Amino acid sequence: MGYVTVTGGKEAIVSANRLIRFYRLKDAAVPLDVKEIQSQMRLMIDRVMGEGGLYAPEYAAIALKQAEGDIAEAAFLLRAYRSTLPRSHYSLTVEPAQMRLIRRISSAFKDIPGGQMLGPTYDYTHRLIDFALTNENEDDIAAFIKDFRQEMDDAEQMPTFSKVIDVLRSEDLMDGMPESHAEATPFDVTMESLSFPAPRSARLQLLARGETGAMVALAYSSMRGYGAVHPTIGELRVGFVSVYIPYPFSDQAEGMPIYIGEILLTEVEIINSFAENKTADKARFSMGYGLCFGHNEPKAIAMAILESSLETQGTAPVQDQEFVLMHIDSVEANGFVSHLKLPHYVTFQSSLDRIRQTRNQPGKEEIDVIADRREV
Amino acid sequence: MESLVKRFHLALTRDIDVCALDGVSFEVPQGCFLGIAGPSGVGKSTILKCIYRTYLPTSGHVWYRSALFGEIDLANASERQISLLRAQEIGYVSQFLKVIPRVTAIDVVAGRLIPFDYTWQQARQRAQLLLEMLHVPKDLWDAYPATFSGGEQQRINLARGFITRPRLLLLDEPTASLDDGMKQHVVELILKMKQEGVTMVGIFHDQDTMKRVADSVLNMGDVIARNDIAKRAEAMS
Amino acid sequence: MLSLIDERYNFAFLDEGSKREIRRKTLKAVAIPGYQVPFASRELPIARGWGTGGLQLTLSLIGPKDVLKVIDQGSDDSVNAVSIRHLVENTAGIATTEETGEATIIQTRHRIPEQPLRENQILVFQVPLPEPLRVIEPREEITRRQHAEMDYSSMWLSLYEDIVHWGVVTVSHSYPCIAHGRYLFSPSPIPRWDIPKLNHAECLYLFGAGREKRIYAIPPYTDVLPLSFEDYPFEVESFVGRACCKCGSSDTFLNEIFDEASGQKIYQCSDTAFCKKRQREREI
Amino acid sequence: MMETKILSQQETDDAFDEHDIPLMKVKGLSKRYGEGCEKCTMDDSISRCPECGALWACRDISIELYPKEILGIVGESGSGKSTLMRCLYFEEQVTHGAMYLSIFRSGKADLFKESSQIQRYIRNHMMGMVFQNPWMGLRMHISGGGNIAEKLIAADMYHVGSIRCRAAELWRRVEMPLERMDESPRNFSGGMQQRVQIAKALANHPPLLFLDEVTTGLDLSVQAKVLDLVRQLQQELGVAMLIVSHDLAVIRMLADRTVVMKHGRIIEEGLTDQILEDPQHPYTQLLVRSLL
Repeated sequence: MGYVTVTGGKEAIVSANRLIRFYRLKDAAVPLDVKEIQSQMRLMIDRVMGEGGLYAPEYAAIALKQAEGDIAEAAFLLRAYRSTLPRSHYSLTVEPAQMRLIRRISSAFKDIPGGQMLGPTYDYTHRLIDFALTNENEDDIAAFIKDFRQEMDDAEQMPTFSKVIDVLRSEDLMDGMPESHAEATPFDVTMESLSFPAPRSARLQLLARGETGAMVALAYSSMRGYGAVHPTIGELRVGFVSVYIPYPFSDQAEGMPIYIGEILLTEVEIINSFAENKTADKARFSMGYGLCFGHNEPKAIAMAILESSLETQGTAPVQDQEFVLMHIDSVEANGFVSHLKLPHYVTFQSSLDRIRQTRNQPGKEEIDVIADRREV
Repeated sequence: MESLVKRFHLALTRDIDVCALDGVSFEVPQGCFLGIAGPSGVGKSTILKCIYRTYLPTSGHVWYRSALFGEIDLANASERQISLLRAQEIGYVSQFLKVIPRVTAIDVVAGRLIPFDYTWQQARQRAQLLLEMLHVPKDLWDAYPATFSGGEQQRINLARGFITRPRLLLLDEPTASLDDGMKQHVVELILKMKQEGVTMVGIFHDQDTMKRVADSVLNMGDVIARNDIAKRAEAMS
Repeated sequence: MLSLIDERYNFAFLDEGSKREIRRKTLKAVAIPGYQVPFASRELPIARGWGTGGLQLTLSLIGPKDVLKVIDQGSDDSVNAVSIRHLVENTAGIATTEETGEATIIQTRHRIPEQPLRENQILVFQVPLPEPLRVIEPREEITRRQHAEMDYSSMWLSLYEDIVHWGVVTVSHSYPCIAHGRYLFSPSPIPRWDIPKLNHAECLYLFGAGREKRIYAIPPYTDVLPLSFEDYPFEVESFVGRACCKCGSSDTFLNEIFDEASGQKIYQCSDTAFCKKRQREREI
Repeated sequence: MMETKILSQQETDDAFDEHDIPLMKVKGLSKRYGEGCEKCTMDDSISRCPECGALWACRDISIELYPKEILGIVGESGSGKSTLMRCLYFEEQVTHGAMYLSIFRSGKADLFKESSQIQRYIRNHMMGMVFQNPWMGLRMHISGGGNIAEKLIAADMYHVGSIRCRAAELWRRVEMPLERMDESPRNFSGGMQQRVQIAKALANHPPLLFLDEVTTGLDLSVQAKVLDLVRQLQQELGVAMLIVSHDLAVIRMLADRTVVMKHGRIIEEGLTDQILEDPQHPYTQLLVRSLL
């Protein structure tokens, strides 16, 4: 009598909650410091914020601690928290061209204005487990950080550079944004219900909140042949941008916008083969755009690929808006897949009734006989 | 028929104008047979095709007193009108049988009755009578006419033309491939239809047949000569 | 479980703006029976796919005086029902009940209570897949057009193919129905047993799909007809010769349970509140 | 035959209209792909506007189809004939023009202006269509019989036994082996797929049938059989048909009247034997020449 015994109401749930806590802490020497999670699990925090759709590094750290490191669960906690917050303001459009960069590369050119800037990346590390990390101690850390800061002070810190794409634009080699994309007011997927075909602003928002792994898998499928996009990265930049809101106390734009802080973003601009761009009057490259919270390069690249893929026509899965946009959301996908754990015994009882009924039914030959008789 | 002109303008390799008929006029009273005579190439068949509208007349009129529409100019009637007239009151029997492939002889004939709301069974019964009358051997009825001899095909063609009892029947050398006995037989059928009031315009290659059936004869040689004289006179004045 | 009766959270969790939007969409849904009204579904502290659509309707509709009943598979004691009831209690502090007759709002998953509902009651369904045509056509753009044109022949055809192949319609639950002679809708995964209760009911039925972001409704006294061919009438589940082992009812939807002790199949009401009431009435 | 009391052309037209009303009337139908511009329709010899690049698949097409009549539309690929047919079947939205059916609201309603729900009703109850590509006209994942059933259901038949009877009757009529009725059309040969399409198209007794290149791509012997079937059905059922083909041989065998299209326009129309024996337009002459 499976579920019936488990139910027992509140007690079962209370004890499940206590068990989670027990399993989280049973072997803990010291509780995890939320600040340490925030500072040392940087990329995980960034994923959680991106998929949770809320830029709140500290809350992301708490969520990760609470979820025992499950990124989907942590992103879900942020989302649920997010929906209790009123939407007070829309910020002004951030300006990634003014980004204080920590990393910036282009694979389209050997040299770019301002130069390639590798920044913090695992791209060229050898993936060898560093067993020394087992014994990393506070003195080592302090010494390393002190030295590094000294070097950094000598070098110019966090520069801003103009966009690589702008070089191509000045030669009229890039396609502009189609007229139909110039929406006066962007769609807000968190406040309005979406219908298809979705406007571009909605598509970009859904991609920006999408689940990294799902998006990478879909983008990969496009590059392998189930789609049309295999781009060159015009520019990938990671850095801080300032966020402003309009002066809130007057309808007239008399007040200066108000600075409310700085967020870390990853931005990718990809250049697609001009042959795919059949609508232009002359050959031009078209661009794909990816932008997400934090430092998350695979997601930003995948977003740019998917975004441009959705601009093309064809039968590949990644050319189908509904297929891509309806299935990349971490909270929705995880929720629905896990709902299968809920009891389904009533519907299953109903299915049992049908299968038994089917066994008792005449086959179609008999139906034909009946039909033939009717004909006569 | 009033001053009928038929010119073919061909524009395939270079533009060519071919004047097949140049101002032909005649009248046929109801229930009469007009024969058209003349050497080959003078446009005898062209006249029939212009009446039947397989050819589009270039100018002139073909006045016809129809049962469906009253007096109507066949040269300018709509295609729909011509379609209906062909189905119901104007028949055309040519030298050659042009039928749809893979249709049996009896159905080629019977098919003409379908627009008259006959069932296929009724239509085939009528067709049988006619095929018998024209001495088409019974074993050919269910065969495909494409395999028939010239004479057999011609009889199928005649049966097709006669079965609907048209008001106007156009005959283009309908006896060309028939032996004398059969020819006699066909002539009798034509005379019988004439008696029943069918108006006919026809071309026969042999004078005897023509004499037996035609009430009057339009000699194309004379027409052309007359037109030439008229033109010359016009040019002189 | 966290206690959410907390200054940081609004009454019934959702902010008033969101509730107003959901209520507006609900009114539209009531005005067009069976038509799926899109709404901007909010994230909730329970997972998408676990009843967030129904919960958003419930949270938007309840006031301090409402009495809530939550069931899952017909049972008040099912874990998910308990979890949802708890969340509403914690965020709204309203009274809850297991008595069908006492509730003003009942949120349900997979069942309609056996006891007929009255005019002043609302039944809120949790809907996983609101689009009845989705099983045949995956694209929303197309299914919306099919609804607009009332083009339901593909659904009929799938039932026809079922009959030709199996001799019966094999759709067990979520049986497609037509509301008010116009819109095809999914009654949510309720068994066919409950379908007749949708037709000309006294109460209001509301359907919420959180993940799919749709609300639809069957207002009181609305025609609801399951799709069925003239010569293959709609059939509910058969429990001929069976009765509940607890209350003895033979006119309710029964769960089939394998009794380990006796090695026998036994049957039990899926509507636990109704079963208890019967037991009391029959003084078992 | 000259008489004084002849009717004027106008009067004969009127008298004629009273008795013989077209089943379908299409007036000034144009279909443009692209934005279009002022200079768009100027040049007859091209269908793509050199100014704005818009494609005029059909331009100012007017046709009439009478009950029980077969009208052929002939032209090379790209002449707009298939687009025209898709427009008439409401599969494409027209840019300009009107369409009337005598059996719908007494022929007074422009069908292109009706809602898509009404258009679907008309398509389901009054029209049938046989596509060049069976994948367009058939659902390959359901049985052949199911395909016919779909059309019957769409025309409001909700009795499984009757549906199966009618489907079997049609199946036999198009000379398909009955034991293969529950098979997917995917397994069938091209000729058989066209037979199933024809059965499906005729299922709801439509007075109007559209046939789009029904024999293209089939073997010659199979083509002949499919054409025979179409002709027989037309004679038996008296369905009015619009037949699109690039092949004059098909048109010659089936059509009473023929329309010749080029660059989206009608360049010539006439009785089929007249089109074949006395073509007026140089392009038609070329077509006919290549047939011989």
